[in-house]
Amino acid sequence: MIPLSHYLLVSAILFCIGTTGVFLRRNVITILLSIEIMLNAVNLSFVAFGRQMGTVDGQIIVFFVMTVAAAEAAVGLALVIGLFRHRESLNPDAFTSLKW
Amino acid sequence: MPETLVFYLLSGLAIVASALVIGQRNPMYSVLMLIASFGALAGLYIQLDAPFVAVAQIIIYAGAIMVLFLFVVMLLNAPTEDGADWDKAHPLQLPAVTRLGSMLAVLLVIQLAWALMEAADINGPVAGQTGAAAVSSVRQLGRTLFTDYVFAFEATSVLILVAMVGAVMLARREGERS
Amino acid sequence: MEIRTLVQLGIIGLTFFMLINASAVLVLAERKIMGFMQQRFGPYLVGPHGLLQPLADIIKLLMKEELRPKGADKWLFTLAPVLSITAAFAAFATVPWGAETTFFGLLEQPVKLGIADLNVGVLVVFAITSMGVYGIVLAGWSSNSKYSLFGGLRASAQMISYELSYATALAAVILLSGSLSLREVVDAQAGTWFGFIPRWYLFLQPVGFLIYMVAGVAETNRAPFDFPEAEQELVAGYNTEYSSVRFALFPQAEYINMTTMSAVAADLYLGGWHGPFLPPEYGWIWFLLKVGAILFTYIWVRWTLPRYRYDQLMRFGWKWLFPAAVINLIATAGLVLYFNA
Amino acid sequence: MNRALVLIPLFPLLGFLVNVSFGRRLSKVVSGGLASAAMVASCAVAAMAVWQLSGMPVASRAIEQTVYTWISSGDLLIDLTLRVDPLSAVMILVITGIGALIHIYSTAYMHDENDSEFARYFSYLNLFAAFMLVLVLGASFPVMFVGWEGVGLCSYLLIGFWYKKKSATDAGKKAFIVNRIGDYAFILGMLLLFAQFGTLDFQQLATSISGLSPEVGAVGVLSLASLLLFVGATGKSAQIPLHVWLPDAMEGPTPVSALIHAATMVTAGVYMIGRNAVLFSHAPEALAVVAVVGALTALMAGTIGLVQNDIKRVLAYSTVSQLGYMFLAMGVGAFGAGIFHLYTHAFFKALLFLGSGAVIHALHGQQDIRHMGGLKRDLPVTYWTFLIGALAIAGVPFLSGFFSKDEILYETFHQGHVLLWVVGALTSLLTAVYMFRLVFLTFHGERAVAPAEASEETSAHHASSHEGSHSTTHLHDAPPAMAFALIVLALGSILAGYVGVPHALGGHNQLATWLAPSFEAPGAAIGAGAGAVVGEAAAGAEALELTLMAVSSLIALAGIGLAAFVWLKRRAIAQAMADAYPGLHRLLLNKYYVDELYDTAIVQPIRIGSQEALWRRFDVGVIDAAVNGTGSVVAAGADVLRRLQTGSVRAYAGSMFVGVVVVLGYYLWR
Repeated sequence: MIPLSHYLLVSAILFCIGTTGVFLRRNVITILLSIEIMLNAVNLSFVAFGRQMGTVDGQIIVFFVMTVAAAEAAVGLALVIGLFRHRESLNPDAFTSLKW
Repeated sequence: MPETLVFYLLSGLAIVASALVIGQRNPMYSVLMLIASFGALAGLYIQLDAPFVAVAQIIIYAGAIMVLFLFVVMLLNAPTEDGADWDKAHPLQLPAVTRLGSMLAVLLVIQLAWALMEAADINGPVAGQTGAAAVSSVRQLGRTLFTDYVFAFEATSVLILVAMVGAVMLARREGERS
Repeated sequence: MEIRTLVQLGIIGLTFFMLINASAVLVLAERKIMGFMQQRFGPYLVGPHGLLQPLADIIKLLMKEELRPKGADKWLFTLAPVLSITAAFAAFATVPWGAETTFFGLLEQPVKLGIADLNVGVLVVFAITSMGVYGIVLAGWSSNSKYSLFGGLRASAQMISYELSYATALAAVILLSGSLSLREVVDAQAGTWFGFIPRWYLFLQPVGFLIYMVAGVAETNRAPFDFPEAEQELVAGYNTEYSSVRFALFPQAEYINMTTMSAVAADLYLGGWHGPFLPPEYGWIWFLLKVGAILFTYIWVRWTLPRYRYDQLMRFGWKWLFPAAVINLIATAGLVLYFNA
Repeated sequence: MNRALVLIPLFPLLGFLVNVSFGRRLSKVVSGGLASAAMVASCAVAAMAVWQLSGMPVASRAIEQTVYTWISSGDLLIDLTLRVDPLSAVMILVITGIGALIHIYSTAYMHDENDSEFARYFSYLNLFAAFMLVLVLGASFPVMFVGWEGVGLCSYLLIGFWYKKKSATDAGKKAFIVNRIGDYAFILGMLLLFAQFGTLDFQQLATSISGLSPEVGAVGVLSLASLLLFVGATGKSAQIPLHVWLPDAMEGPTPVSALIHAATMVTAGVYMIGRNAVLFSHAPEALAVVAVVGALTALMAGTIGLVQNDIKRVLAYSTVSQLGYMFLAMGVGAFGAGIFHLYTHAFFKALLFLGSGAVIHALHGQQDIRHMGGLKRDLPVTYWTFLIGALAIAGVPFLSGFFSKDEILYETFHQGHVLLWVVGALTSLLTAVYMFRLVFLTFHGERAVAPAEASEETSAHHASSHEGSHSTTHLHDAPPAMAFALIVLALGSILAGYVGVPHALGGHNQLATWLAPSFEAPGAAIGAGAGAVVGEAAAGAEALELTLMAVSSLIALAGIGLAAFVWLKRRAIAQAMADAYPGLHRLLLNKYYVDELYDTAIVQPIRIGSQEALWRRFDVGVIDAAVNGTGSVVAAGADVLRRLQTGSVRAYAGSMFVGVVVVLGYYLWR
């Protein structure tokens, strides 16, 4: 049998990967993807914990996370398209005009 | 034993795929790798007696969200990101900043590891106390979702609606009507 | 290795074999029917009445040279057809096509005709079919040609748009049967009303069935929704640049998808293998008949209706089909609530 | 029936809702008809209710309906309860009956308004009726207070109906503010009673009060409460010192003056005192105050009425003085008599107002009686009905006014308040005089067309937005709808009195006996209280009563004769008298300078105080400064903080990252 700790470890690793991606990549789309990775890492630990406690709550939280992810993807991608129309680039550092 | 083997295979696949998502510059490949990682995660969910979540993972993430990403990547004809020379001057590229960042990253990893150490009774088998039936029944899932979490559910629906409208408004060109 | 496992393997092999043949048969059938609808014979040279035509086609395709355009993405260009055919086959995995049988006492425990029986079977079918789009999209993108690219774009948008209506129609049926397992859905349709009307969900879900069919046509990229490969606009859409075996895989995947769609429709709406006059052991005959009828409808529709414009497709999908599906779902839920309470 | 009680106020309310929501789109016929229909319907229901009530045993004559629990907090539990007892029975009949008539009249009178104005008018009118009915049906102070405030609101809205006319809006505001003063006292009295007795339901109050001994010669809680309530009554019923709003209220459309400012609303105060008869009769000192104030008001208003020249103002002052009469009756403990007069007065005063309305309508807004005269020929219906009204109010024998007024005077005398009786008699003389001055100046003699009439007319014309191009020579009499109302009311003012024929004239004064239980604590022995004094004492005092009747009839006739002599024969005399006593004349003409007094004593100080101290100093100096200060502080802070917004997504992400690390670290270190 696989102990809970293994699942948590996997989820932790995935989360770190996602975080790294957010910081290292210079492409908005990839950054969004990295955020998806982080979300999924969290989902995994939710499901694992839920299984551990024998309740379905964990899975339900996962559904909510998925919904939020879907919304986030829709808006985020719409933003990406809009940005790409203005500056012919996807580099987040190209969109720094919104400051003091 | 097969179960453990499957677990290691799937989690390995998930980790490698995720690493590749951020490991190369072509967003197309990133998307595909992410899909692969999602597939592996779905497998893990099945191992955790959550078949419904697994299927939802495939349908929603792989089937819808990722297609959306793919669509956008193709629509913008995915320029592979411009090289590092662009932002030599960027403040975030200053050595001090990068050093601080890497230090923080190491710190986070340590903290996560520590947290895993701290957490109690996580070394027992995950499917220990309760039978699979308790968590795998879709009926049970639905009942809980529509009783205990009904408010959250409704709120989420509103969220979706808002997101939809927002996406439509954002994505259409200026001066374009309907 | 006891006999039961052997039988199971046999069933799997049989299903696989049937699916492969289905594509071949459908090619022929399509051409024949098209011929008749256009006042001509269709293929009739190869074999009696041109029955061996599919064979000839396959041989021809295998003999062709494999081309890969310059600047195409090596891996994805190869991966794409494999993906689509795999998805096509995998989708059928949870579709039951016959009642439980002991093969006339050959087994002491009855086996279920069908590969796997998951308690979320419907969703699995849905999930895997929704994966099918990747093959097309990747083919479109990887072959580095504007026609293919547009084909892929259209495919992805079309898929996302019509999956909604498709899933919503499914949900209504699931509400009625109260189960996500296809086999239970089918068994819920056994028997008749008043002794002569079969208890098919077709009669409880006429709107749902229509929506399912339309969405199914769109999902399988068949005319009048065959935008990814609209000959008149994009040379051949996503598979413009393909040739030989890789090319062959796409139409095959398309035909298998059709078959899966029809099989699921037969299970969900037409009572699967339940039907009069035949003992349950022979229920699969009913199943084949129903699937055949639906497939015929597919082909019929294709050669009857002209192709829409793309904006019309989107407007129809979002402004008519999806609302209709949602209303249908709500109405069904209300009725179920009313009659169960 | 006790289920359908709520319908009585509900019908007009529905009418209001419909008219206020869709009135803009409805044609005049529909909206007006709807409103009138609502009133008729509720009138029918009221009649049924009263019929059922009369069938009940005398001891327990009350129909109750608890609509729902309105307020429930701590030991304060207020149900929205409606109750019909003999007293409120009379009231609802008067309100719905006369209200319906006036609605019908208005359909003709307001016909020159455009559709939306028309609908607005009727929606207000219906709303008023609804609130008035709530007022009289309410079984407890709070419910009554809702109606009390509601009718105040409606009267404000209707006085200022022609809101384009500044005088109208001013009058509306004046009415509202003056009423506020009274309402404030009313609330205080209400709370005092609640603090004392822990309940606000009328019956329970009456029961618990009747247990106490009357506060003779002492001013205790009961007297205090009574006085406070009475102040409220003076506000609503235009008694000294809060009478000033009623004459100005004549800026509103005439039917409104008839319904609200003569027949129903202004009598609310009288009704309220009758409703709390037990309370008041336990506070004789307060009662004395009531009586004196009533008498004084009657006299003062009568004197003012002598010299006014605006037809509606004369009627307004006569209303004030008649109300004074009612309060006089209440004050001497003759509650039955007071309500009786209220009831008859509703008829003939409504009649008079509608008549004057007909005149004004005929003259396209001309209201100055000096420019009238000789209308007898052109407006026969109006003339005769108006005449009947005048006779009735003057107290000519065997018309309704005669019975009620005489009962009051008799009661006053009989209770031993001779002085008050003298005042009352004097007032009735004045009443006769000014009423017939009005009649003669308006309808008899020659039509005195003022030189400036044309211009005046057009101005008044536009002000009251009357359409139509009638020549001043040919006038048209009241149109059918108006005539109908006039005639019905005329019959009413003749016959209404006969429900209260005193025993002295061989009648049985049914009204008094009918009302008696309402002035008792529930279950008390009938005939022990003020209301039934008539019934008992009459036997002994018939002789006295007859003589008094003779006297007052003589007074009335004398007044009419005097008026006839002066204004038919020798108009010069009036002028001569005015010149003889210019001071007195001016004093009366300016209504004893009460308005001016209030203005200098109260309004100006408040205005100056608030302008100088509150606005210039406090508002600008303190509040605005605080607000602006906050703003500038925030701005200054933002100037510093906004530097953090680099606009670089990854910088933001980095800050989040730092936050995560810190928080996680904190939880781990613990």
